[in-house]
Amino acid sequence: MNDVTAEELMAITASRLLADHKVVFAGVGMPLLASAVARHRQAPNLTIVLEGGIIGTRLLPGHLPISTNEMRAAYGAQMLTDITDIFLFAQRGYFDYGFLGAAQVDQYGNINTSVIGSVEHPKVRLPGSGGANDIISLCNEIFIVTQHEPRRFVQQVDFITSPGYLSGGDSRETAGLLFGKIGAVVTDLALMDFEPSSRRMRLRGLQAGVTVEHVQRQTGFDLPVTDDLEELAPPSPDELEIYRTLRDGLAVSQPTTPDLTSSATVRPV
Amino acid sequence: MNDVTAEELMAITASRLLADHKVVFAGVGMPLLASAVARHRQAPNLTIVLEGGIIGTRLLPGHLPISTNEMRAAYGAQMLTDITDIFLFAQRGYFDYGFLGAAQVDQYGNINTSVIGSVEHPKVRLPGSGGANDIISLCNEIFIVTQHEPRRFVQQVDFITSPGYLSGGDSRETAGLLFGKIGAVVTDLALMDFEPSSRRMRLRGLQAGVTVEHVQRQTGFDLPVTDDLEELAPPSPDELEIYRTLRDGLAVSQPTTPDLTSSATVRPV
Amino acid sequence: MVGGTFREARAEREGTERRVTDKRMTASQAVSLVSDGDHVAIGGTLYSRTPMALVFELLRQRRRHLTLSRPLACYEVELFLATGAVERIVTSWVGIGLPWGLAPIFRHYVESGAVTYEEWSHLAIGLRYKAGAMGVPFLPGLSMLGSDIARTVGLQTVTCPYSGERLAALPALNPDVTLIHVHRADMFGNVQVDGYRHMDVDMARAARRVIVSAERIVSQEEICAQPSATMLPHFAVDAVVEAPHGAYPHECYGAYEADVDHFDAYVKSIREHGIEAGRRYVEEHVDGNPDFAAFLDRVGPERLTARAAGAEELMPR
Amino acid sequence: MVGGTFREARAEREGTERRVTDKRMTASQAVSLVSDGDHVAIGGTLYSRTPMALVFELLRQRRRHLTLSRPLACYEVELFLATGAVERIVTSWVGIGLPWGLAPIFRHYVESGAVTYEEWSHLAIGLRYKAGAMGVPFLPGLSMLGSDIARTVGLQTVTCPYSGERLAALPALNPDVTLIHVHRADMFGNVQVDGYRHMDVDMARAARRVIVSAERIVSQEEICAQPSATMLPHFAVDAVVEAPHGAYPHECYGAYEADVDHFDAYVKSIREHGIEAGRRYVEEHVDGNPDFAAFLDRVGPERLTARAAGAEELMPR
Repeated sequence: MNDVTAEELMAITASRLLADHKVVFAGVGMPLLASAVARHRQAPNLTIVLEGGIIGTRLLPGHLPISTNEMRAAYGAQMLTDITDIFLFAQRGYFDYGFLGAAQVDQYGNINTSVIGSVEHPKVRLPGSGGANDIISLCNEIFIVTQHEPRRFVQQVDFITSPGYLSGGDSRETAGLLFGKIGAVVTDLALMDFEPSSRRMRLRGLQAGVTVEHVQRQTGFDLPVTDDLEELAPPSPDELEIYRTLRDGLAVSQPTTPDLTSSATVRPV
Repeated sequence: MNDVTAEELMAITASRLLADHKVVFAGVGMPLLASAVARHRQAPNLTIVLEGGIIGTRLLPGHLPISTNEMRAAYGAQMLTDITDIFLFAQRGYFDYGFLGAAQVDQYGNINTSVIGSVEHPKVRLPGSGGANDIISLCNEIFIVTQHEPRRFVQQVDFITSPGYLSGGDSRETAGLLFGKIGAVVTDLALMDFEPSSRRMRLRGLQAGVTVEHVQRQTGFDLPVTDDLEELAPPSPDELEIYRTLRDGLAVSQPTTPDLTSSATVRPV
Repeated sequence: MVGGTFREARAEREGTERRVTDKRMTASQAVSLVSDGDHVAIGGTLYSRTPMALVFELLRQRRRHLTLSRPLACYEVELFLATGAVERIVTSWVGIGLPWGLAPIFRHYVESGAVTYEEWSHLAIGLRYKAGAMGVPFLPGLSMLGSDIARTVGLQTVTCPYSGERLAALPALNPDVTLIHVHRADMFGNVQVDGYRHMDVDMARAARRVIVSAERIVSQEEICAQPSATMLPHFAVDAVVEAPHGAYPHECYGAYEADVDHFDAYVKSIREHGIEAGRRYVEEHVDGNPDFAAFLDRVGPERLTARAAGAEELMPR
Repeated sequence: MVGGTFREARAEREGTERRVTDKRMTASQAVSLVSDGDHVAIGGTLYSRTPMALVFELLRQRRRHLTLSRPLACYEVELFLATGAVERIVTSWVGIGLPWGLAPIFRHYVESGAVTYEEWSHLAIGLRYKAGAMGVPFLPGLSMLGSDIARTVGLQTVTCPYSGERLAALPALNPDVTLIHVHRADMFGNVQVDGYRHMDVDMARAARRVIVSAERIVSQEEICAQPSATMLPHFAVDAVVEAPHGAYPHECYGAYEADVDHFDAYVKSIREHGIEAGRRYVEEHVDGNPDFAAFLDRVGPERLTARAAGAEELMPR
């Protein structure tokens, strides 16, 4: 397993969260790759939606898009519309999953992609929300995938670009965010979810060979451990082949005929 | 002129209100016919818009539409969209003219197409607003065309389906209708407009051979006469030919090349 | 005003399965998704792209206590009235068409108070569906204000927190079931239409359930060949019914014109025999045939072909 | 927040001539519609269908004190920053693209406080243009709430008068001039695009003036042959500029892919030489050519052809 990169580990672990026959609103990069892996494995009827106005993208192996607004992202789509329209589908409740990366995430699942330091006197001005604020506010269940580093997992983000559970408890609902829940955070070290009442992040699963202590050291806040802590299965050869073929462009058979494969959903949370 | 019908007289008189290079949001029936006549005469660059999602209809002579939502209404159009979208163009201020018929109109230009009697205990339940309420509320200038009968021209409509100047003065603006003005009312007897401060209807022009007294007898409220009362020119043979050809379907040359004809606008108000 | 809250509408939408599966079924199976008391939105407008195959099936199944909504309603509403299916009509206009005058069955039921006609402006109906489709409880607009239709329906206003302007607030309209007729659909429910879209998109996305009838069932590949023409994606559609000439006697853009002779005959009959003629129409044309295809057989291919030729003549070339 | 009231926007729109006339002109003539201090909205998104021929001309004409808005901004914003053209950026994201990391010129100007970055969510930008396009002062929405971006921009809320729910109120964004690039336009300004529409429709209909560049100028007959594909009607467009490859080095759906090598070279140069490299880019590629066609000549037909072939491979067939 030495040859599995952190990115492969994250994308493949995250891909297992996606059940068949669901609609996922995926950010570009790892979320999109993870969604594509799921579509080629346990979720052939997963519909991938991208904010560029794209519904049902299939992706051409070896020609992965760099953005959510380009022809490569639209390959094989069933419907092309505009950006605002996609977010309005989300606001209506059509999208089972919202799937995001994060530059900085805190114990309540709030994401910062705006600024390191203060917004008035920024140390680093980051690109900004893009669609992340809307995806996390509007989709039915949110998955976050990012590398596990102390500078990324902070007690409190410098700036809430995209609201998770805000300050925990019912503060998300109180703020007017009536819908959606933060389902899981996937990293190269672990799988986290949120305690149902305090809404604090907790450790749910460990990547193969990783210890609780190591995860805690890489996390900038105290991370409670659930009673049923599990070890996550390492990427299978099958998963790795799908991932690498998508990325590098050898032939992957497209799951064009839904409902013929009805493999049980692999869902570790 | 004995052979000119009341409908022909109204449509042709009304058609002269429309200047070249304007956009008219036309109701079906006489407003649409009048707009088509204008396009074939002084306003070859008039863009006719219909609520069925239709921009730039040309009409096929002899195949006039019965509704604003059918293929005949879409003939030759530059753009087909949806109904709500057309009204939103109006709400944004793109439509120079709104052009309507009326079952019942009062001294402030309010239109009733909902009910004779009270809405709780109707004597006759009429079809309702359709797009009339929106057209009169949202277009920049409104023209109304209808037959001149006492039962149609009433002091106060039983029910305000489509607001003109409401109770006069600034009551239209006060109600939140920030835009648009009622420009003229055209009938088989006369041309009316509205006094600028009281917003009451007044007599501006007479159809050929019609007296002020006759108009007043056919009007259910007192109709002041402007100082510069004019006699309206009877339909010209040219206008009648265009009208009848559109209706009955002999060849009318389509004004497909704009800006070649730049005949002066005939605009009696 | 009808309907639950927008929170309920959202919760229902979240809870709905979005299975990518073969959704083809008969009109009879599809229409069984409609329950007594439902709010049913009927796609198209007036006599354009009305889902008549589905409307006929709904008439056949004799649902009761329905609320019907549409942008502009045509004679189909009279058939629901005459058979006692409807309690409330939410639209901006009810008639048959300009040349046919007032709709007598409609007049009877509404004037007598037996059925409520909730009249909004045309744009108000559009914004109400759009609010429902956007997942918000209302949208602001600038019509309806100052009118008696605003007063009658209890229209509220809303103040812009930036400009202080007061605007009409159009409340979301979320139908229980929306019926639409389209040109093409694949078995999963990806649908495409040609020409104007009426209010079909918002009406469908506002709804709890969506039933689509289609002139043609096509492969998913045919849909994907023109993805910009797709009007609704599969996850917004619950049932797909194959129905060639499924809007007849109404028109279907580019495919066939409306059959105005059929309207003439209908109007002549109700002018002579009143409501009873509405019931007889349903008995003859709906109950008297096993399905919509059998109704079309009795209309006859000559008549259908002539309407198709009329449409062809009006298309851009 | 930028912009006048929605009443002003409406009054301007009413007062605008809607002449059906030949609106073809050079990019230079068209861009002279933009004044110092204007709010210019740039169509497309990130590196898709950006109106680069118009953007280059705007850079050449060295306007000052501009506000720029876009859904997602790419390196073109850095060029405006480096040449001192812009005071405020209104968007949801500024970068070059995922593989190229942060945008250093953008960082410099915003971190130093020289230029304001007004950050909204992606949907918020979309609803702001949509409110402007709909002629209302705001639209309600359900994102932005609870976030620090809401606090930073002074987002207000609005209460639904029916349900009592509190929603985000997104204020109308009415650009002074919107620039968009399309696949086809006729001389009157009827325009059509293929594929996704980004936010072009709302951005154009919200604006005071609209400048369109087009891959091809076509006859009105070609537009009317597919009226459902028309994205904007002539009366919403003020100027039409013929510009084949007019989005290069960005992509144009179905016509050509983006030239990522061009981005690579740009990023390498600014990583080495900072802001000065941004100015040099403008000197070399904009000022150094009489017009956009000359820039494309220097890019060379091989490179353009390769990008067209890449696009062809990705199209449905």
